[in-house]
Amino acid sequence: MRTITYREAIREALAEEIERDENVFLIGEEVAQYNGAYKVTEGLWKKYGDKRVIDAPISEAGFLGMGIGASMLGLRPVMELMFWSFCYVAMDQLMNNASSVRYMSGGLIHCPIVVRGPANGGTNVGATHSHTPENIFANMPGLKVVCPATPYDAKGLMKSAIRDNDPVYVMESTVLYGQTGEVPDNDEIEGGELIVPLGVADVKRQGDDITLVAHGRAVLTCLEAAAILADEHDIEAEVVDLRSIRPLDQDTILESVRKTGRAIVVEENKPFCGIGAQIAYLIQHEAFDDLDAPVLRLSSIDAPAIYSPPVEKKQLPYPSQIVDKALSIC
Amino acid sequence: MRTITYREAIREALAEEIERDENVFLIGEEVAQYNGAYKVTEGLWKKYGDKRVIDAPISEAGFLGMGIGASMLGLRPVMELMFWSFCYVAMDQLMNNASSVRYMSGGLIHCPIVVRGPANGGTNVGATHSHTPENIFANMPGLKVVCPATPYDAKGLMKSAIRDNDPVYVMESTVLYGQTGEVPDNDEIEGGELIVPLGVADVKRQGDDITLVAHGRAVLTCLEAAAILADEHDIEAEVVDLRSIRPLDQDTILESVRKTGRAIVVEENKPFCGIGAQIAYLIQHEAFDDLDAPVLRLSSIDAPAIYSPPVEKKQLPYPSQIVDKALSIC
Amino acid sequence: MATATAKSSTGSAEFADDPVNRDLDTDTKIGFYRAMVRIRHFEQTALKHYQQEKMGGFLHLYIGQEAVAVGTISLCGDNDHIITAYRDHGHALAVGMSMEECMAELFGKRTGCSKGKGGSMHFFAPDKNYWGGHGIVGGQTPLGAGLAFALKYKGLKGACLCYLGDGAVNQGAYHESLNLAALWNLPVIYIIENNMYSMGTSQARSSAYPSCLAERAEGYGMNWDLFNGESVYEIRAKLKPHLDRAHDDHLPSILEIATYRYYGHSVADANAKKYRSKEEIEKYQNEHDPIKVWENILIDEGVFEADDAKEINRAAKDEADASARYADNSPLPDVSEITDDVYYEVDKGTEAGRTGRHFFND
Amino acid sequence: MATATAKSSTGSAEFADDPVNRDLDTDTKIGFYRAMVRIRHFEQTALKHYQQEKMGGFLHLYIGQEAVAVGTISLCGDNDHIITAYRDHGHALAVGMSMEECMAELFGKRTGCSKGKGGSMHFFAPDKNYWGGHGIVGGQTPLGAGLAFALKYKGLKGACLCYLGDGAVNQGAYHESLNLAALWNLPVIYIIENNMYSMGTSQARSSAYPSCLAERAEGYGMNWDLFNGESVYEIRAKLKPHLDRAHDDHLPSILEIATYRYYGHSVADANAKKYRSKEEIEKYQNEHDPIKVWENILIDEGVFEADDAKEINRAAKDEADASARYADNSPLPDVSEITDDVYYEVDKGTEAGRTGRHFFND
Ligand SMILES: Cc1ncc(C[n+]2csc(CCOP(=O)(O)OP(=O)(O)O)c2C)c(N)n1
Ligand SMILES: Cc1ncc(C[n+]2csc(CCOP(=O)(O)OP(=O)(O)O)c2C)c(N)n1
Ligand SMILES: [Mg+2]
Ligand SMILES: [Mg+2]
Repeated sequence: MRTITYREAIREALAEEIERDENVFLIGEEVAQYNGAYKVTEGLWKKYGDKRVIDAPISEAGFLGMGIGASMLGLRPVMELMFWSFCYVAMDQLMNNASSVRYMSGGLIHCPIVVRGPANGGTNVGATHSHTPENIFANMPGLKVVCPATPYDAKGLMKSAIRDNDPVYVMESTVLYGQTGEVPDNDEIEGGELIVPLGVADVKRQGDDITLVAHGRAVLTCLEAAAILADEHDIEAEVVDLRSIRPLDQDTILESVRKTGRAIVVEENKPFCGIGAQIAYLIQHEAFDDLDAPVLRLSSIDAPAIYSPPVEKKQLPYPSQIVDKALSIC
Repeated sequence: MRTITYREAIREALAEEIERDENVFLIGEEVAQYNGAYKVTEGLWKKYGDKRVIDAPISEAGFLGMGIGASMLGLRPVMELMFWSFCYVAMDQLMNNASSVRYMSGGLIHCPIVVRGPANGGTNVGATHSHTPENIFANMPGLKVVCPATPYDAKGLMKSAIRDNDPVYVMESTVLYGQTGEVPDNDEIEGGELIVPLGVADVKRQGDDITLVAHGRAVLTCLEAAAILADEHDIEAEVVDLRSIRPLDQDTILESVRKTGRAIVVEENKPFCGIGAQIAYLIQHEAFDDLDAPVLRLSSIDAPAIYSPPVEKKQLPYPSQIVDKALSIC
Repeated sequence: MATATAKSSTGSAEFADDPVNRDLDTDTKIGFYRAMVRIRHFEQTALKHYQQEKMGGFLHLYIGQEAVAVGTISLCGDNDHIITAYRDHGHALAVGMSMEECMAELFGKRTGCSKGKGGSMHFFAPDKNYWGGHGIVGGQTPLGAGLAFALKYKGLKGACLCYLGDGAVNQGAYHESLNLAALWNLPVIYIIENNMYSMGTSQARSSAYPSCLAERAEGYGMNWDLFNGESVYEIRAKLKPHLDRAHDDHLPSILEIATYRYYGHSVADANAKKYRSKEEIEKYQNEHDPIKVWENILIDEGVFEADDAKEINRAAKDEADASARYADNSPLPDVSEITDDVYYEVDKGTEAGRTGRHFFND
Repeated sequence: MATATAKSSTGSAEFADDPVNRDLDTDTKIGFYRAMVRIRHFEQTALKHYQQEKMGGFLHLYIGQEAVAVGTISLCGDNDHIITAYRDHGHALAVGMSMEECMAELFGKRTGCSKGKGGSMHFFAPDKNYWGGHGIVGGQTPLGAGLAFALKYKGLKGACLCYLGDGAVNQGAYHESLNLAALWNLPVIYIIENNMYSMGTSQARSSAYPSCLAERAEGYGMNWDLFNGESVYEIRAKLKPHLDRAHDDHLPSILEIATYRYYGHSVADANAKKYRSKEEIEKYQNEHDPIKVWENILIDEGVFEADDAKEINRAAKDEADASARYADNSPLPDVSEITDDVYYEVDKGTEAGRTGRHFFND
């Protein structure tokens, strides 16, 4: 199989979907002529032109709302937020119009949009640029939230997101853009296309002793921790990558926890009402009698993102913390 | 003691704080000449004039941001959102500037603002007007979130919020505005003022069999359910009113659960990553061995708020649902 | 760029000869009358039932502004689309929605246009190019630009009429929409229905402006106009060139139409008579009422007689009453239907709708 | 209302005789030179250390725009306040912040002006009336209105200078701020530092406008001006009447100042030479560089000689180097300090800070 970057994987998904469906177009700040602030859309404007790849002014409420309106008439905009952190200036469009126009119209209107961009800390860009709003959007029924951790998933999930007829918010990571991974060529795949459905978690590592549940970059952190646990402590951790936050693959989580009896939810989200809280609630609710210990979680340290580069590293979960937590209940 | 409405209780708090501190002023849409969309500020403009009670254009990002800027220079704006549902058009000001200006300045700048207004469903105003964003704001470190359930608490918490030197978001309820309750006259109180500190929960009903944790109007629903449980099922429920979501009085919750061994978190919040998830996580984490059953929760039905008046009643938690849940684990 | 005169009750006649008006046939002219009258009776009937607690939430009445929706929408063709704010009953009936589906929506019934899920602020009829009904002030303005964008993207010759209030012009999303519309030449016409108040706040207390609100268009190099909204003739005449430019050259515009609402901001607005004088309201009703203005024009022109007008009113009232009976007799949505219409994929039972958990009740 | 000429490299001299300039003493004039030179050397030194990975995140250089911060802030008195966006080093030094605290902030050190918590985009010095340093485009514009509001509320004679970029004018919050400022007469002066690009997007590709961006002020009945930002004299002369009106009558303005940035949008902007031609950049550097322009003026006036200028440059470079050593040798914040500076009440150990749980680590 080929090895490509997470960035390239997303780009392939975008290009394939632009070619497949004439209603698909990309819009966002600097996505066209500049090739994208993080080069995800590199080359696409050159290839597909002004109609399909559009540079927007710094007017997130304006152009995201515009995309929502256009989607009501059948277009399928894929809209880049240069950072998901900028969602707050467009929050009404994202939280009200996109989520509820279908509901408030009794199902008459659909909103097949994708909003995508990076949502992560860890790059020293400070409090206002390091938000991870997956919990906020997943709280709102009508929305779907996806957080791919690998190039394979990034490509497959993006294609599903674009074909989905509901609003899907894809949260990528600037830290992951350069990571490489195996992604099959289309002609290696049955059906000729890489599709990863929303709502299906992926067990990224098998293990019997403890379950680590994560999404996005935290999945890689968990895999590192799992390697240490196995090597140094003879503990086999199973790593469940949620991939999509809503819809959520609850069954895969529970199956794992029923086997291991222990769980830690690891996230780069802030802790209060974060994804970890929700998953922990679910696990104790659905698998109370299978639990040998309380469900633990590890989130980013509960403060706005600090700038100081060496210190910010410690604000986000790192492997030895997971190891310590695991040892405390294994 | 006097009996006054929740609305009057808030109004008293506002008036007292305007009189106490010349830096306190009110601003919001229709708060002055119109006396407030829900009459909370009735009479205040007449009494305190243009300087202290200000009508704003429909520019939430503008006037809330303006208040934040003014607070940096020492003013103490109390800003009304006609509905908290309109926070999304001002979300960047509320989530970035208010929460993080202190942090990003290394503690040099303070932001002593209060943003207040109703945040509730149940009045048939549909999806866009029925948001309960307490979980969203409490997720962000730097912010404080308060949800009073009674006139007494509404007055006391509002005064604490205005004196607090951090941004405090007070979420009231249009359903509660007309509810009455006992609120002492100032001359009945030692110190001459009613102050309810943030971060202190209130056990609104004692009981040994099960703990019901709630905030805002759900507290009243729990009290009704507790009465039914006692009358009809001989179950004594303890009702813990969180009052403030962040800071959170974890000790009072845990003390209760350690006694009862069972807990249901009841909220009008949406379930995914809502307050219920966070409290349930906390309880199972801190009191795992004291639990005789999984922590349950009851949230509003997971869809945008429906309009249809008789049906919306059923979208929000009601007493018999709590009773049924309680019976399932007692 | 604009004629800055408004509220001139006499000006109407001069527009009768405008090319867009002069060839109107009798049926069409009477049709405009009927359309306005139907809006008024629909709302008066709704109000009565609101007071009888047959509905809840807000009820923002359009009464007094009828000529704006009827006049502007009368020029719309197959590829012209409509979107507005929460004061949306007038536009809904003007695009051809039935009183029954609208009234049933107000009653919160399953037979409502939005199955009782949207209520007064959220009427929709995509099949009639009507995209609602939106509750957040200014929130519909980027959607309007988006409808226009989609028309242009698809190569259709059409425009979007996007209505907003005089108070809504101070929302950030509107400003962003104006810049996008002007920058990209999107065929959207923003129509400010200036009824002089946003709730209890007069225009002068909420907006800073040079001569009028539409003039802010200048800052984006956009076309604009300001005119009186009491006469269907004038509205049509003044809209036409902007609609043509939108159709032919994808040019956006802002049109500010002076109008007035007779009732409070919404039915719950107990102050409706405090922030405006009784005289102000009565002057409007007596001298500028769009239905009376049109009725007089039609009588003057000999198109119909006073009795015909009465008959049309009676029929509209009957229709409204019947719609209320229909609404009253319709079933409520079932509680189990609360989670329908949230996700397309779940509703349609697609593979994507069956994969993973979508709802978290429990 | 405005002189719509910009980028005229010759116009500078005529402003030397303006009342605001004509009595400037030698030290003050040299002080302006030193201030600009210090900004440039500070940033060049920062850039070097950025490339050596002594810092992370963004680094938006102000080089090329120095006269704007120095010229405008030179007119500020005790009750005038400053707030800007993320391209904030120039304003920080111009208000009197030390290179050490600024450089240490870039290095993420505890001795930084924000204790290493804010980084390049978040310099603050409330004691010098400097309110940052804000990362969200346009997000500072309501704060600027708020500072002005507070001045007026307190009865102080002062103004807020609120800077933003040419790309920021299309944010909704800015529009809302303009309306508030004009409606309530808030003494805020919005200064658009128009460097012709928002990242890689030229003004023409991001904004629709009549003659310029400041002209949008007309839509709010506000004063405005457009002028060249390469000469300190011109900037001072053109700002003065607006500052006076803010001080005397609480009147807001928009001033658009034509300028240019030499480097990329931020250091990470690999495209900096793709969306602009080499010629464009060089023409600017050769003909319009604000430091050279001012140096030439001072030499022409006989205020100093070329050698003095060199000496000032050398001293600034030394100061910058020393600040980098200081920064390098300073301690990092401790991990335990991550949760400091979140809540005032917790930091100060007040009763409110000790009641209830504030942090949820675990
Ligand atoms: C963002 C937002 N802020 C406030 C409101 C509450 N609100 C609803 S209508 C309204 C007044 C709007 O006035 P205008 O735009 O003039 O329209 P009109 O009601 O006169 O038709 C207000 C303040 C809202 N729905 N959305
Ligand atoms: C709301 C928001 N959207 C996007 C960005 C990313 N961004 C940062 S600076 C910038 C360009 C701003 O250009 P301009 O206003 O001209 O200022 P300049 O950088 O030229 O000083 C962009 C798009 C942001 N920080 N905030
Ligand atoms: Mg109005
Ligand atoms: Mg710029």
